[in-house]
Amino acid sequence: SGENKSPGADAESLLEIAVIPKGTTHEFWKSIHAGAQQAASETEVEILWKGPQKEDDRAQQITVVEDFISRGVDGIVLAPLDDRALMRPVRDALRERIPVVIIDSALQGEDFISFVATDNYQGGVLAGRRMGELLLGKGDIFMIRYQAGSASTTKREAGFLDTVKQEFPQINLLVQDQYAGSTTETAYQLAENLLNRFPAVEGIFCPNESSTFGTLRALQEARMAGKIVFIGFDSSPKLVQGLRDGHIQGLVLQDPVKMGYLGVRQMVSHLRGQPIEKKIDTGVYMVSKENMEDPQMRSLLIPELLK
Amino acid sequence: MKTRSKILIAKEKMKDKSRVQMLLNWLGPFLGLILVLIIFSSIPEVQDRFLRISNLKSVATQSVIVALGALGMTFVIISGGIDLSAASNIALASVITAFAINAGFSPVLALFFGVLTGGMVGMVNGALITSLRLVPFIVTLGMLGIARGVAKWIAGNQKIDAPLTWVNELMAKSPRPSWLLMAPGVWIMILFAVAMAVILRYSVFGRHVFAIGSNEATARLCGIRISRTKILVYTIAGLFCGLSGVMEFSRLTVGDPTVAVGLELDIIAAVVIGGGSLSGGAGSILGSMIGVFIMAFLRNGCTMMGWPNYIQEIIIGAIIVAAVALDQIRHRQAL
Amino acid sequence: MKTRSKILIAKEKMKDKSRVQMLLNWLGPFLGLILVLIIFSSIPEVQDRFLRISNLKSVATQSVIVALGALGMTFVIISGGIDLSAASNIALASVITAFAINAGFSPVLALFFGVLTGGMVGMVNGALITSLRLVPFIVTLGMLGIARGVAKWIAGNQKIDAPLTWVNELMAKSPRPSWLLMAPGVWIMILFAVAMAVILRYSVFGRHVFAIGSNEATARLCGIRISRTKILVYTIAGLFCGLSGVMEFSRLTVGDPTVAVGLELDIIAAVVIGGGSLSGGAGSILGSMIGVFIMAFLRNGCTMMGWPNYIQEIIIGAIIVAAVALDQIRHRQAL
Amino acid sequence: MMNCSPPSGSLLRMEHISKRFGATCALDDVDFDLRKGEVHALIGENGAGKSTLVKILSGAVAADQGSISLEGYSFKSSNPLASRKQGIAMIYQELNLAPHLSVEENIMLGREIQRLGFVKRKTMQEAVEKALELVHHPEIKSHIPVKKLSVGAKQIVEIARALVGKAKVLIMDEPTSSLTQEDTLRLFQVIRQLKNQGVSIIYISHFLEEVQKVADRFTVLRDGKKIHTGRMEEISVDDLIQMMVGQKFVEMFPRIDHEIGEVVLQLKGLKGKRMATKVDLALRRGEILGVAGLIGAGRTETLRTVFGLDSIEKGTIVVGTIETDKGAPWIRIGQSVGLLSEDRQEEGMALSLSVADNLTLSRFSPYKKWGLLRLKKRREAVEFRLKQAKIKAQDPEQPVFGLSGGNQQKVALARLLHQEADILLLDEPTRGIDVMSKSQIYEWMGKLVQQGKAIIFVSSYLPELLGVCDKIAVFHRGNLIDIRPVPDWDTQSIMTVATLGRIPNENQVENSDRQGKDER
Ligand SMILES: Nc1ncnc2c1ncn2[C@@H]1O[C@H](COP(=O)(O)OP(=O)(O)OP(=O)(O)O)[C@@H](O)[C@H]1O
Ligand SMILES: Nc1ncnc2c1ncn2[C@@H]1O[C@H](COP(=O)(O)OP(=O)(O)OP(=O)(O)O)[C@@H](O)[C@H]1O
Ligand SMILES: [Mg+2]
Ligand SMILES: [Mg+2]
Repeated sequence: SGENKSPGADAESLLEIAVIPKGTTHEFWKSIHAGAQQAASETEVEILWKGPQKEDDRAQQITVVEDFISRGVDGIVLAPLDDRALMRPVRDALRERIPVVIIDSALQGEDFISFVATDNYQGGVLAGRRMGELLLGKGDIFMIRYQAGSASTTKREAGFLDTVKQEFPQINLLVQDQYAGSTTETAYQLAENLLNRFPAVEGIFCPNESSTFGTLRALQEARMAGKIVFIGFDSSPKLVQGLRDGHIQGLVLQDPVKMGYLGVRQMVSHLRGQPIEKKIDTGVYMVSKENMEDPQMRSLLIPELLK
Repeated sequence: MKTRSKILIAKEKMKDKSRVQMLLNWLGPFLGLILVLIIFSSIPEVQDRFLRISNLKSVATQSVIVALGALGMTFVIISGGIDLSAASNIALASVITAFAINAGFSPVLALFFGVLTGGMVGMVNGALITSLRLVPFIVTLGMLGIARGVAKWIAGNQKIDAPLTWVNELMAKSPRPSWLLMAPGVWIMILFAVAMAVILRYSVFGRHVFAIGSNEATARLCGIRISRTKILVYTIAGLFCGLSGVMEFSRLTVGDPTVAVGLELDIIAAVVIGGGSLSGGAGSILGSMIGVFIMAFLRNGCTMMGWPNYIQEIIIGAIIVAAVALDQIRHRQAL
Repeated sequence: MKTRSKILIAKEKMKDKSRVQMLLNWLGPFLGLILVLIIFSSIPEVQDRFLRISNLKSVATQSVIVALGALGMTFVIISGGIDLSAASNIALASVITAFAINAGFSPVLALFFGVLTGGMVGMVNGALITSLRLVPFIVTLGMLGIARGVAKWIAGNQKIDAPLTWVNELMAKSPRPSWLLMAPGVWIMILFAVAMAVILRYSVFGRHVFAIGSNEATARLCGIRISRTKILVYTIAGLFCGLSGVMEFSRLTVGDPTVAVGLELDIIAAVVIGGGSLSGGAGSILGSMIGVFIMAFLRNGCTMMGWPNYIQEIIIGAIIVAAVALDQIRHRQAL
Repeated sequence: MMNCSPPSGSLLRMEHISKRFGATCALDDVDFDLRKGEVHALIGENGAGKSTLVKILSGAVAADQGSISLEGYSFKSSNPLASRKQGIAMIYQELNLAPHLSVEENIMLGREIQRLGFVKRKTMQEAVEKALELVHHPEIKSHIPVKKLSVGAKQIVEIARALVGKAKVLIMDEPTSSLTQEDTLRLFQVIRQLKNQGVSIIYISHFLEEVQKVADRFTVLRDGKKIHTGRMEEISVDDLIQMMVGQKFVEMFPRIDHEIGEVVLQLKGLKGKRMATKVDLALRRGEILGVAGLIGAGRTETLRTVFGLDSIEKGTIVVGTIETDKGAPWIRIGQSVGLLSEDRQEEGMALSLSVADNLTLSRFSPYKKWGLLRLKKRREAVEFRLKQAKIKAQDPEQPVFGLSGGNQQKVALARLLHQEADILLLDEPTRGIDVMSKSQIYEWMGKLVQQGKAIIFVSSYLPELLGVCDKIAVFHRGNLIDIRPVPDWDTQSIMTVATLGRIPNENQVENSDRQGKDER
């Protein structure tokens, strides 16, 4: 089953690389897709972009990996939903001599050729520091969690919590184990209900795009946006607008375009027999109203490729 | 003499009893809701906050989307059907509305398109169910996937950003002309609820819906045009989903194709909690609205309590069963 | 002479026709599945890969979880009920299994605990439905929340990592003793499918399940113990969810409380596609299994094609309707 | 309430039985006893409480008060299973079958012959075939689903079910309401056999001649109270009726003069989807056309095709002046045609809806104003109709399932009257209706045709056909064999045509005339 695996054996047919995100509808994954596409057009390979049908469903992601193995793609770039559950399908791929590059989140074991990701924990730490600084080290805050079982956001939440607890002991967490759920609407309702209960809150942190946006809407609706410190994660046009309006005091950004881009680049290099790096960190950044016009931050906030 | 006074006393007692009975009967449908309200109003931690006007307003606004969906679903369920595509339809309508506004249509037109899309999806449901004679479960399950897929397709798998217009004011908790007190969406919901309740109880169409759900063969025998009535029922359900989608867009200010996943179960649950029978022939608008508010207050109260989500899930699950069981016991006693 | 030969020819034709008819009848239930297989086998891009043994093995393994759930659900639906808690129950069982292995129990015991948990949840469903005389929709909707909440609670809102044991081999696509050819889980599924088909068709219990679903009042008047039978039905459904949960754990190698959200609709859909009637009295194990495979092959084919998810959603939605419509038309012709 | 030594011969004793449904008192301090090996008839008007009494015995309904003893032992029947274990079998008035299950599965339901939990199909099949043989209907195939059977065939299955078990007490609640005379006679043979085997039978029927022939003793109920128990030989039908209704009964078939006019409904070579062959038929204004035939003769199918419930395959229907080969119930109702279904449970009634809804379902127009119903006006109209038809209902808003079988049937009829149709298709309209009410229905029919309406009257009860019709058509295996004016028919000739499908020659008719007259 390895006939079309060796590079250059069949010059006519393009290399086929499956890129498997954790979901397909968040802005974050759109950026990864854009990066992957850029890499694909540069290196003249074909990418198959396909996530689990239900956002963040481990079992379905395993199914997608298996189905691409069945299809016999040349390589798989995978953002694993679970550092453990995806090990077996990745090993199955290896057995079929399909190389795997891991992006975004970690996978246990050594069955992949490269790991391209951000340090999510570090992202949480950045958010915690900004929160502490803006609140001058004291105040009542919420941390709204994303969804039970989601590894990357759990890390961000942990980074935030650890930082706040260690560096700003006078900050009081009113809420820290409420989950926003996977859609904007559920996040909106949660934030609304929480604000009704604790109208005197001074700071809020959300660990991903959908929860950030839902909370932003609730703040705007409650006429509290801009009056409290609100720190979110990831970017989308509405969030950029929020930042500009002063409704959001900070967004932790990753570089998803780069992540997607490098993930595919690494894979192609490997397939073409070129040397690759085993681990690449694409970095996290804190964007605020002050630095949002910096060219680098601008490109992170509004990835060109999305246009 | 003696017997006569006995009869009199018995009659007096009957009167008393019947007064209590009447009160209970009148309160009957509300029992579950009252239970939920009492529970949260008696927990010291939240009691002062729970019954505040502003919280009630929040709950009302949060309920609009499910409530509008439930209005149509009540008709569908009474007619013996089910509409699993409701939630997808809401998402599709919200995307269409955002898309239309973005494309430069006037907000009124956009709203109209959103509602119409919902209605069309519903009509297709109805047409497939009656023409292919398929069970509603299958047709609307298929439509669940199709509508969601189309929504994502149109939106390009993203949220559609649309400029703010007055449509977005529909679900503002603090409405612009402040004498409105509640979001316009809440008023719209109340208006439609009353209208649909009247239609269900007093219109010929409403009676036909009940008859079809109770016994389709009898309904046919009595000259009711089953196909036409059913298509109308699903179209109405679709139109309400469309309106609900517009409200969803209004609330989120973006058209989000992934919104409301799984909401169909909430909508159906609200109707069933409110006395709707999945085998048809029973249900009421008032009941469904109470069902909606039971669920909304439960969610609201649990969140305010700050309980972890898993506890919330457990408690909500338990109270749904308890509320319906209570209603059941009341009914049994009434017989 | 001439007429005679004509008659002979006519007779021959009749025979032919009846043979075709017989073939069609025999193939009947498989028509939908065949349709799906033909579609994907004729798309040049995947055709050579689609029908490969290794892909069939993948699909078989992927189907195990839904299939096991559908076995129990078939009984529930035939009895006129519904089990919305199936997917939550699967998640709970997977968490319990992982938890037990982590706690140092032997894999056999852990498996046993997982299945038992499922069975207990099912029994509680059945007991509530019969004792409180509530509709199954409400009870199992409540249980949907409760089981999911408990699963998250036990798992502490995280997935549970458990050391690898032979339990995890149950769903390995390339099983250890290679003469097994398919994952042990697939064999278990086949075994149970045959067993349950036999029970449904040939056992007294199976008949009673049909009778209850077809006409509960009649069943009661004929002296069938409704409560006992129903509790048994839900317990069986629960046990299969438990087993399915164990398989889910085996596949994921972790106990995940958030797994299988919304899977209950897939399971119910498989049963309904396979001819199960939500109003009870109709359904078969073979049909349900075909329903499971229709959905699994559809997903598999669409993924292999690399179509975007929204296209996949649309296509799956449309084909579900088409497959059932086909079946419907066949049935109508047979009448 | 112990009862240690029963009076001699008394197998079953019910004492001081009372039962209320809400405000309705269905039974009020009723005593009843049944001897070994007797046939005990239970008679009374619709809603008198007959079904309720026997349902208490079978465990389907729990009594509020009273005691039951069986063979001297106090016996509390809490559920059907307990009663069945005591050897009490029952044929319910409302057909009580699981539609998806086969004939065999239905008959053996709850008493499957099993080994290790698995059914012994063969053995059961034989038992079922034997039972069907006993009621002379071996042609009912034991493997077909019951929902495909006609109402008459279903009733046969129901009877067969009661026969397979070894019962001590067999309760039959209107077992012959959908049966033809032939089948009824066969049932009586079976009852006699059982009696000889020592089985005690409680027999409920509104056919008093039938009751008189088969029963040893009788008990009359009126408004939930026991009026009298006595020996059958010692009483006449007229006295029975007097006891039932508390007044003198005048005339069974009141003849009302009516004029027959032009053709209003014509079937031209009509063949429906489920009809065996083509049917030609004409119905005139002011005419009652009776239709006779055996079970499955195709009478119901013909009516359904005319009404548009089954699709037309060949031929046409002329309603008034409009000829058509298509139809749907709403079109027919628009043409002022109305149908009363023989199957009131599956098709005739929306059981969970109110009496008012059921009664007005086919015509809301009188109460409509701006698309909305004026419920008060409707309520008054319905109350009037209920009183007029002497329907025992507490309240127009009461769900129909709370009415007794006969009263449900009356609601179905009242709907047809309310619809004010010009052409009425009545399929077994008097099914389960008491003698007085029947006579009232015949009177209605007479008045309707007097007003220039036309009626097709399908019935399996020949005396009523002979009593009220102008013409009678006889079906045999889907074929319309013959139509003749009533004076040219008699019981015997109808039966001959219905069973053999041939028109007997004249002298045969005359010969059998006298025998035929006293069959029922
Ligand atoms: N389930 C019920 N709910 C309310 N009322 C009932 C119920 N069943 C019977 N009744 C009432 O009890 C009374 C007696 O009914 P029952 O069925 O015993 O009459 P019946 O003598 O069998 O009449 P029929 O000859 O019409 O069958 C009726 O007035 C009926 O309305
Ligand atoms: N004994 C039987 N076995 C199988 N099918 C039967 C039997 N009797 C009737 N049927 C079904 O009933 C249909 C014709 O019955 P139909 O109801 O038209 O007759 P009917 O004269 O009205 O008799 P009934 O008194 O039973 O209503 C047939 O097409 C057949 O499907
Ligand atoms: Mg009765
Ligand atoms: Mg008939």
